Amino acid sequence: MKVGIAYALPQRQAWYDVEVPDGATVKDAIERSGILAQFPEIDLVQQKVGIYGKVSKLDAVLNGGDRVEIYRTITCDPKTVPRKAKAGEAASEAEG
Amino acid sequence: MEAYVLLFVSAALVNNVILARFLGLCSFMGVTTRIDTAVGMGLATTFVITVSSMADWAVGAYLLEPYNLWYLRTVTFIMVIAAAVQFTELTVKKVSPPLFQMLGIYLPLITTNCAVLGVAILLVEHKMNFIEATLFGFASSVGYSLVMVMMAGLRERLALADVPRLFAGPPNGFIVASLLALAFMGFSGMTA
Amino acid sequence: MKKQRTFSHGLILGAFCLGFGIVLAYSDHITVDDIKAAALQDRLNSLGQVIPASIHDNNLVDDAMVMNNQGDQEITVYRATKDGKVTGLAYEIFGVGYAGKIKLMLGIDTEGKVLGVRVLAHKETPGLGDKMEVKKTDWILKFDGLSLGNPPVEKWKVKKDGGQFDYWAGATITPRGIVNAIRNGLELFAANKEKMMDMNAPKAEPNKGGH
Amino acid sequence: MKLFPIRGGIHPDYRKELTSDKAIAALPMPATLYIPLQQHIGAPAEVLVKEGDMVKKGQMIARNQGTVSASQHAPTSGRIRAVAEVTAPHPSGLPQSTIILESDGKDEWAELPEPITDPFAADAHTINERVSQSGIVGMGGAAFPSAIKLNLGEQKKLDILLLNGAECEPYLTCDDRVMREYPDAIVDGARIMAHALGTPRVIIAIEQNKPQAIEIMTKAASAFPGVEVIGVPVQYPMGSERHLVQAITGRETPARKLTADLGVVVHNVSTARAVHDAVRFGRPLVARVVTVSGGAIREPKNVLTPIGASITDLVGFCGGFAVRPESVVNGGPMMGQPLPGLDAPVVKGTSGILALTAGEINDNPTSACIRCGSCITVCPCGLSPVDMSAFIRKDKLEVAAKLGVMDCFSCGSCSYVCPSHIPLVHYFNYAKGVLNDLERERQKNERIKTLAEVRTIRIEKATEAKRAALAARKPAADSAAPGNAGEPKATTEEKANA
Amino acid sequence: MMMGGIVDSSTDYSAPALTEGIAQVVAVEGDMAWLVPESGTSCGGCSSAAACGSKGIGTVASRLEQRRFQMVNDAGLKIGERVVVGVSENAVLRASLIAYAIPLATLLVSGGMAQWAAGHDFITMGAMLVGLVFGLWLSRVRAGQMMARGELAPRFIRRASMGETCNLE
Amino acid sequence: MAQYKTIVKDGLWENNGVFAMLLGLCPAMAMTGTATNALGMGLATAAVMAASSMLVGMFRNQITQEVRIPVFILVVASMVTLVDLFMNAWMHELYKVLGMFIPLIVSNCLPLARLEAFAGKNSTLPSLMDGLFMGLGFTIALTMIGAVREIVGTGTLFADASLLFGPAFKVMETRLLPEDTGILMMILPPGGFLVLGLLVVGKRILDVRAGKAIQMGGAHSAA
Amino acid sequence: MSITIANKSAPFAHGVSSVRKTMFLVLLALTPATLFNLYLFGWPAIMLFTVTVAACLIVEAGCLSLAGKPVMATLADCSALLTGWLLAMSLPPWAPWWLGVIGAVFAIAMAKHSFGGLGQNVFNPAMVGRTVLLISFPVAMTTWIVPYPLFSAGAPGFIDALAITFGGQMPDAVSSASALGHIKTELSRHIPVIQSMADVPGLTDMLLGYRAGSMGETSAILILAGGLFLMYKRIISWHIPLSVMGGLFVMASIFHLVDPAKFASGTFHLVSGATFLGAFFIATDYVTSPVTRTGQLIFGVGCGVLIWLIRTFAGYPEGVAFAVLLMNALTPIIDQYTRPRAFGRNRKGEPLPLEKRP
Amino acid sequence: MWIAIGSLTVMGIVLGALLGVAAKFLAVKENPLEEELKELLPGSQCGQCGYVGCSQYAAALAKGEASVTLCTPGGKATIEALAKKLGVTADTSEHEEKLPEHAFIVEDLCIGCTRCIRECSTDAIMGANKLMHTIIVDACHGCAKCVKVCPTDAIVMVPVKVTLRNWHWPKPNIEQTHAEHQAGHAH
Repeated sequence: MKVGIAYALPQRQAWYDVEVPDGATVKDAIERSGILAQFPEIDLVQQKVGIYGKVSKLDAVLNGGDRVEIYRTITCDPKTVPRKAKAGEAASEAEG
Repeated sequence: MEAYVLLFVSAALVNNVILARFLGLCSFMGVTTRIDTAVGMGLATTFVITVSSMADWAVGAYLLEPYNLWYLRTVTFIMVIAAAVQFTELTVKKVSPPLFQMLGIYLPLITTNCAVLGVAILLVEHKMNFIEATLFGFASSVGYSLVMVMMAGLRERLALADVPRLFAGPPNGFIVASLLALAFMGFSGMTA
Repeated sequence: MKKQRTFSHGLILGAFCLGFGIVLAYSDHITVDDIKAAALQDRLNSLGQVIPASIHDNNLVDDAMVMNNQGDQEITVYRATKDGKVTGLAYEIFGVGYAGKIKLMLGIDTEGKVLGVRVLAHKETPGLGDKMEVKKTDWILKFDGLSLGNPPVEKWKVKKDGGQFDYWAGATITPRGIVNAIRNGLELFAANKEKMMDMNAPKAEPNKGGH
Repeated sequence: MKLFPIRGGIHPDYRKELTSDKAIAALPMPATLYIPLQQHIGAPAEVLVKEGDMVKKGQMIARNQGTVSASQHAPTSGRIRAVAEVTAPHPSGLPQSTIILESDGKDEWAELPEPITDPFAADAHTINERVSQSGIVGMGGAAFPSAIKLNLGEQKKLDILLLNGAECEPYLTCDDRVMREYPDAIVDGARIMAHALGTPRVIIAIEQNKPQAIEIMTKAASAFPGVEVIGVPVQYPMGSERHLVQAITGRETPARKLTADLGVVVHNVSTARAVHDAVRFGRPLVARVVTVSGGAIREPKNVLTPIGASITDLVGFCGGFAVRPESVVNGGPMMGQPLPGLDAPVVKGTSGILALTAGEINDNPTSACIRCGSCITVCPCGLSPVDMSAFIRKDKLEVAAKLGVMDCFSCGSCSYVCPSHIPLVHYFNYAKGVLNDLERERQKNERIKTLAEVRTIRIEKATEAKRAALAARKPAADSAAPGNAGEPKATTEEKANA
Repeated sequence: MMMGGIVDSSTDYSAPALTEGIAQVVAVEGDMAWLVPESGTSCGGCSSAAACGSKGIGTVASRLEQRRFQMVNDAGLKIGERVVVGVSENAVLRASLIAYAIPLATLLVSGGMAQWAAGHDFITMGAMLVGLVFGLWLSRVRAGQMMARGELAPRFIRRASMGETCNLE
Repeated sequence: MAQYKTIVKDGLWENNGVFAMLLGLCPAMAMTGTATNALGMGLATAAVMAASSMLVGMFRNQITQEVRIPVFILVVASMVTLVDLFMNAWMHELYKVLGMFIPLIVSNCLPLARLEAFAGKNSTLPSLMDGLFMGLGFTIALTMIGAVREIVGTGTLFADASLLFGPAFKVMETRLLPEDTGILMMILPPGGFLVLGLLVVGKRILDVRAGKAIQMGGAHSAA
Repeated sequence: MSITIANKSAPFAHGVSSVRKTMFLVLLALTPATLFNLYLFGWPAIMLFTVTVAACLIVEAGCLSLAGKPVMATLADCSALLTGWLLAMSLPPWAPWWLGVIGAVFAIAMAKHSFGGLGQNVFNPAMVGRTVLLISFPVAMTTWIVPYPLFSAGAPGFIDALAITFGGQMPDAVSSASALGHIKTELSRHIPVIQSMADVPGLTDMLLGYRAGSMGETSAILILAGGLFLMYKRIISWHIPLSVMGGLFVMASIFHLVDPAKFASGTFHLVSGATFLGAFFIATDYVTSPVTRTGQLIFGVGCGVLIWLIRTFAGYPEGVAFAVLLMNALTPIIDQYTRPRAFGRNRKGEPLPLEKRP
Repeated sequence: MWIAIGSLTVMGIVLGALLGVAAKFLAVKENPLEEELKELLPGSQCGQCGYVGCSQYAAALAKGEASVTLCTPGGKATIEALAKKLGVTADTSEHEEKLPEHAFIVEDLCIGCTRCIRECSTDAIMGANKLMHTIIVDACHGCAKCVKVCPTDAIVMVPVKVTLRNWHWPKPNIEQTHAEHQAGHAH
């Protein structure tokens, strides 16, 4: 089955398709993709991984078509970040 | 034989439907932006004119003349033409739907092409016999197609020219037509 | 349902045709006499230019006959009579011009003398080859009174060809064609004088020609 | 040997005498070298060094990455100052990733791979590997990684290795000089390549305006029966791969096919020499001969230049500018690229640096096309530049594409002859760029559409699954509130975030 | 150095013929499928429709009617499926030659021959009618032949993938 | 009332059938060798247009979509026949000149286009007005073309007007240039195209002066 | 060191050709024939020539300034000069001045600038000018005179010339028919060509130019020399001239063989009228003739055949101008269907098949 | 007279019937216009046109209720295609071809709220709750919907960068060359 592997830096992103056997785990897919060689800085112990925006474990079993994502942590403190003006917020709230 | 050659040359070149008789100018100005479109229109018109001039002749000879109904010629001819176009439309469709799909759009334009009616009226005015009428219809439409294709070629070229803004579009088309008519003046006197 | 629609199209169109058919037929009915009269008047006008009114008392169109000319074309010969005697003839003659046939009406008296010639139709270039129209120049009037013997046959040519007739600048073909046509017309008369003057010959239908 | 005519072409003013009789001079090692990561067609190389590293001459400092790529080596020994963005030798003047190397003045060789003592006994793979390791690219100007072309023998049955010594561009004499000074190295390199490719014949084609080169090369080749030297007519662009093949074999390479499909592989003579060096001595490609010429150069000559030397250094070595040049060109005057400045480095594909005066360029203002048809007569590709440029001018690029603008290889013959001085090639380059953009955009749009559909399907499936789960749960707990159960979990998360 | 602008181009712009287009199956009748093309017409000739007073004829709906075409349904297409079809470039020219020139030629030739042989108007007319019918038959045959070769009518190339869009120009 | 004002303005100049919409070109070329012929032809067309527009406006609810075009053609053809008959009967001299072209009013695009665009959608009176003023605008255009061609070509203006319309029109006949000095080409086919082209340019210049955008192409803007 | 911004793509070399140089060489090639003719027809011809060329230049300048283009720079390309020159050479030498001026207006304003100026026109401007004049002023345009060389007895002096050119006082006695016109007129009186040929100048006179005709018609040999000079200079190729003359000669010869009484011989057609001028200087006009060699051959043969057709059957005795205009109208189509085959592709544009290698 | 009326009427009926037959022959079962229009739209359902998605916009277009110029991601090409399909003339002058853009996340402002991820119709944003979000440029088509929903203004639109890979020669400007040269002569 085919799954996607993605890692992204602001200036450079990688999103590969890899063929993995049924029942493969997130870790299997990451290793098979060779993405670690491209981005030596990836540290799977520290960095969280997930599938389509949902954090998951490294040994989670994959389904066909999944995109395995390797995340980075946020750099700011969410409490101090200035928010959009109220009106904008309301609008986006309504849309969401 | 020579008479037929002369009739042909006269109808196709010397008294060209478009350039000398000023018939079919709408399609001449409208459908000549691309060569293949002009060819398509030309061939369709050739077919319709030839067929309808035969039919018109027959209507004239067997209906209008015996019953002295010449005053109805305009009405009857235009209806015969409409029928001829409709006939062509259906036949082409029957013969090959893909052909129809490709050429269908030209046919409705032909009904209101004054070249078709003009040729019919002309062959009545000249009191032609059946053979002459057929040949005249055919030759006229060949002349029509020829000029359509020439014009299309010229306009394809001129689409790339830096025509002054005031002249761009129709005025330029008219000037080209004028020069084309000028060139065709060279044929004048060929049948005398 | 489809069939019905098909049928209704026919009916609508048919109804319009019927309506217009009636209107047109009626219009024809009310105009037909005037059109005939106009056509007749037209003919008389052109005949009047080549046959002076003074020499006849008949209706020229009534006493017409049909015969063939040298080129085997059917022409109508109009005859002027005074007191039952033929005083003049008029018929169409054809010349070859620069841009095609030139149709003229020739009027002659019983001796074969030209009473008048007028151009009926031509395709010559306006401003150049149309100087034979009486509106433009009086060139065509110079034929009045001439006949086959006057000038002699060999002088029935344009000056350029050694004849006696003027031609106008830039065009020789047109006058040459007209001179030839008139000469031929006179020769036709010379050859068929009896037949043309025979009032007992079958008469042409007065309103034939022109729809 | 019978030669075959090629279509069109021109006879420009060659001006090769400026440099052809001067021996190759070596450029003193500059203090700083700029080695771009991409000096070739394909993917850029991957950096192996970092700031402060000490490297030796010939040491690999960037590795080829992917199939079409080439590695880079240190042209001299020294210290890596930085890996930074530096102006590329490219008309855009855009920067690219470049390794900056400060020479330590010792020019010490690194430990090189073992020479292959008997290359003719070695298998093709070994030779290709060596060529690939040595970072050799086509040195005629196109800079296509040579190892890939040497691999063609595996896929196709090849008859001829054609060594291109035509050097049809005016001014350029670097290949001429290399042939005259290193004939044996070239012949040897060619034989090694032929061996790797499995071609029985080697033909070295040289334009007849280089009689000495022909003579010397003939002599060098005479010892080897499979190697022939052929003088080809002086006709620009004889050096174009496809045309040279046609002139030699009479066969026309079909569009979108390679000369290799006809059994002919073409390499440049200087490439052959580089292969010789790599195979016999293990030396990677770290320097090349560059013709520095043009009316604005005080002392035109051929210079052996380390890769990465800045053009300023090179021009300085040749006495600087005698007059202010109208244009400085990287490559020949016909197909070279204008340089935005002199800071850019010499790269592996730099065959010449020309500083041309206005008189040499003879550029006049453009006037209207008079449809003389000269461009059609001279076009070696049988195209109609007159029509193509007219369509491009009116932004009808698709028609120009139909007429074959993508088949144009920008040889410049049409622009050269155009009496109205219409920048025809510029039009075609523009059109090719836009058409490529469109192609890219089309590919991207298709991808995006698929992505959107994939996402829709995924979300539908998820909703479906949720509904199914709910339905399964419902009988079990039929007192659950029906309305709220289906609400996505994300909403709660979001609320938590806010 | 030619570094920029290398695109893995799958399009051979200069190659003639088959312009691809996408069509949708709107009906299946026996072994024939009816399709409606999704892109604009190739002729662009309707610009004069307004000029000639037949404006109504050129409206969107009616033009769509006319652009419906039929294709042998070898691929087992179903209603609603989208397929990629190819149309030969100079098809209009060829098509009009077949549809009009052939019947016209046979009509004139047979008429001419009859006139020369018999010299009677009625016989000539009859011969022309026969010639016309023969020509129509002939053009039907020709059209069939060319259609089979895909030179004339759009022919089925493949089913369109989900993301495939029509090539607009 | 404003509606009628627009109709009049559009018909006579703004949206002129010949200069702006480029319709009805055949008679605009063929019958404009002299201003007199042009005037005659224009008036005949105007009559046909007014009558047929009125009729279609009257019967627009009875005409179904499918038979629209044939009925329109039929209406125009009938009106043309009427004009043909009446002119033949009562204006015979004019008929002799225009005769061949009267039937061609049928396939003149202008009447049909107006039926299609206006009369088919409006009631009797506005339709009549539209037909009439479009027709008069057409007459004006034709007369202008004819006048230019006649003046430049032969040096006269409204020659033979008295012959065609009656002796009262003798006053219109003028000679502006001496005999035989015109540029003959103007009254020949090439002149027709040329003059029409130049007049369209002229209208554009006036439009530009009036601060309007150039109307690039009437019905076929692609050109 | 700052150098010019790279705003222009390669090549950075250019041949010596330029539009001005091309036009200049054509003018140079025309000069001998022109000088000879000016001598042959004396002062009136010189005046008409000057007026026509000047009118062309003035109209060009006017059109350029109306179009907002640089006037002097464009005038310097000599194209208007060449048009005027060719137009003057196609007029009867003693024609009145206004003929030249009207011709110039139509040639430059109508045929050239309404399309956007140099290179954009589709019809040959000089021939448009001539044709407009011919159909508008048939009398003036077909009034030929026998040569009155400058300073010879009976030749008009400067003052007489003023009267002829500007006063419209054409002496009556001197007019004469051109050879083609003469044969045409005679034929229409059913006088066989062989007989009427007796009245036209002999072959040598025709070649040398001592005969009535327009400036460009006479002196075939000098025109020929000019044409050969252009070929030598590679301004024109042999394709158009040879095919024009070939088409004309072959048609004329075939029909002459069939019926010598009705059809003049091929040689006569070649040396009479404006055949040489048309073949070498008019049909070869870059802008309005096809760009490919094959196209040029088709164009040339078409011109040749049409010249013969028009001379033989149509109303006008000389058909070069009409033939050229008619073929001009076909040029775009010829161009489209004679594009060269692209390298590595067949005529349709498909990539060539890969041949089986031995 | 009766013949006249009769023959005309018969002709009318026959022609009308013919037309009816033709109309029957050519009848279409459905109007596929909406589908066709939908295919011309980018299909990213971004909603910038003011309709819920591409299908709704297509439906509005087919009914003639919407202007063809509303689709921002589609750019000029889409507008022209729609205009061509519908036989209308679109004024594209106001819709100047924008340089292609993509979204970019300013990392110092991203709080990992995942709102943008849910908004993105092409999965071009990668990230998870309270983890860094990043735009995958290759998958972003610049609809800017994410910009609207970001609570912290962390997402901005930036033009697609010109690099050596996608740079190409600009269109030659002949007029300019000409003028420059003249200026050159003046010196």
